Amino acid sequence: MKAASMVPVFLVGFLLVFAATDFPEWGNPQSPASDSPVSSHFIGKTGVDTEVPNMVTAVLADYRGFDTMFETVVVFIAGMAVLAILKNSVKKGSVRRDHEVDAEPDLIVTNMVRLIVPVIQIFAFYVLAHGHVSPGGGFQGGVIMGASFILIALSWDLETALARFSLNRCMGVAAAGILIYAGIGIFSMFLGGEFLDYAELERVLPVSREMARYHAMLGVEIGVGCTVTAIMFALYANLSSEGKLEGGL
Amino acid sequence: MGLELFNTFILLLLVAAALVALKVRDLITASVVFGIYSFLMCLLWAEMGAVDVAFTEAAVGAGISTVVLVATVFNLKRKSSD
Amino acid sequence: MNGFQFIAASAGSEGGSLFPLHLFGMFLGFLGLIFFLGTAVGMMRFPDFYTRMHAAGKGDTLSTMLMLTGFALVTMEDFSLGSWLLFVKIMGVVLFIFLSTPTSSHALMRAAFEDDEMPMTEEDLKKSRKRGKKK
Amino acid sequence: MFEDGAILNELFLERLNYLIYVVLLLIGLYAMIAKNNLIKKLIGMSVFQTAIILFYVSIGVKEDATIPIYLPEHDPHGEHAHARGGPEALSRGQVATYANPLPHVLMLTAIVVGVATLGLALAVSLRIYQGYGTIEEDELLVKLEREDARTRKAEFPVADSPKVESKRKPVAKRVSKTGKSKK
Repeated sequence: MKAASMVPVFLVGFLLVFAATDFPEWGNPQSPASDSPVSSHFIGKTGVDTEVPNMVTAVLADYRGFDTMFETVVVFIAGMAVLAILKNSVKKGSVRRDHEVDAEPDLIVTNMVRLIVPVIQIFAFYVLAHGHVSPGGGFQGGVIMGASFILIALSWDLETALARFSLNRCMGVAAAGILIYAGIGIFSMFLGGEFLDYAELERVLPVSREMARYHAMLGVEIGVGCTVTAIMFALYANLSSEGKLEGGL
Repeated sequence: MGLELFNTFILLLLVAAALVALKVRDLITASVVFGIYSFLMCLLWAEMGAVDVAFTEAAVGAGISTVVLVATVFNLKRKSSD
Repeated sequence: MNGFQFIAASAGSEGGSLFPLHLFGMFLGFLGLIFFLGTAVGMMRFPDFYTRMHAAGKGDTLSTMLMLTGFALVTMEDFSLGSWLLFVKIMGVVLFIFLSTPTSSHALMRAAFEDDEMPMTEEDLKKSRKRGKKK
Repeated sequence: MFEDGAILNELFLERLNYLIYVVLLLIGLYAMIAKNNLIKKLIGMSVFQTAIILFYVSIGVKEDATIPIYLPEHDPHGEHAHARGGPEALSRGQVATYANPLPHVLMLTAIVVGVATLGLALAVSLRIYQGYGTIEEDELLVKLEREDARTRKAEFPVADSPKVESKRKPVAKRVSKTGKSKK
């Protein structure tokens, strides 16, 4: 098995190394990827079109908004599938772990978490809202927000975290995130534009066309953040307890 | 030379981390070494100028995926046969 | 730009009054590296889990804090609003590390204690030394 | 092309980064094919994935270019833009001073989707462990074959026609064979 697997590995390796001589040089500004009119347009016109200083956010949420919407849907479907696979797969109360430590939640750890979790959540909102002017955005902010709930589940136990953010609410928030994203797209369709054509939102927002795109991007990022937060926490909650939703790690 | 020394050093560390993550028998060790791999990758991307990607990798690859892997391995057998 | 060029450039920079600040920042970074070396040596040389964790927890916290503070001082180009903002942000990271790293090492220690990991006593050390001599 | 050693020079000096990406990718591919443990296979899958993402990000690098966030002089809301009366498009020379944002965007979503698929795969392997009590591939295959034989036995009981019995025999043989070959 191991010897036989070397054959495709070396075949693929030989082909890739053979192709590597045709790749552009490291950091060449004239390389096909960097010299293409598409990326030149993104770099040159983002400031004029959307007034967003961070080009990555602008391309992510506006120019390629359709793509990002369905990536979010993929994350949502993955969370749903994990739920469907692990729900009721084992009986509650049956423990089959190799080593189980029945310990009280530690005093120092829980107090420190009590101190740190609000800061982490505020930082998550900061990352989400400042995605326009600095690195960040919906995906990163959502992941940090989900990590704060995972931290609660790690330091107390899963019930404490689920009392704050139950699984039903989790899936509700995840679905609401996608609804926010698609809703902004459909709303701009009703206003006369195309799907996810944020510039049409100027008719309901008291700003210019460019600033309408700027603010619609924030709404879209909030939707992405909601979905990612909920799905990351649902993944952890289901995988750490085999779908039983009880007990610590 | 097309590539800077710093990048080459981190790339070699990456290869070492990937090999160690796949070589060790203890699956929790493998998960933690995979977290190290993700952090090295994040450092490399930050150095390349892809700050958004580096941020995402630091939050997702080194944070969530390590936690999820450890949480799963806790419910499985910890030892691996190879 | 490698380190020597960076030192030369910052030594020759126009803000002559800022040079001591840069130098102090680099000194702090260097001190942090020395503590990191101590951590690494301790991790390799100490005999049991608790002493190794002691070296790792203490050295890691102090050296990371020192290096970040040094970095904050080096990035103070002029005393404008932007550089003060950066300074405050890095100091926030230092505060976070000051709180979180000792907590995490405490949690590790406690987990080891509850898992009945025994600390190494003097007799164990003597035994291991004898074994080492026999070899 | 192959004679004068120029290709080796080019590969090992100018395109060393591509060579290392290929090595990382092959490590992941080998782990996915040859490793026995399902979690090891998944770690290999993630290594494979990150190698491809690394390749994508590195083709967006430009020499002497800054990160893809506008500098203060090009910032649409900065003082310079207000002085000019609004933001204006960058010239061709200015475009070359920013890294290419397109690969970053494509790969940013790929990372998040990657962790979602990793979680799904972990859930599937957890379910496999609940069902069969192992996540080693060879043991799993033996157990699967045994179960196959058992269901066939249940569907075609022994007291049936001799034709069915002859059909069942090679199955039993195969099971014992795989059991032996694994030892």
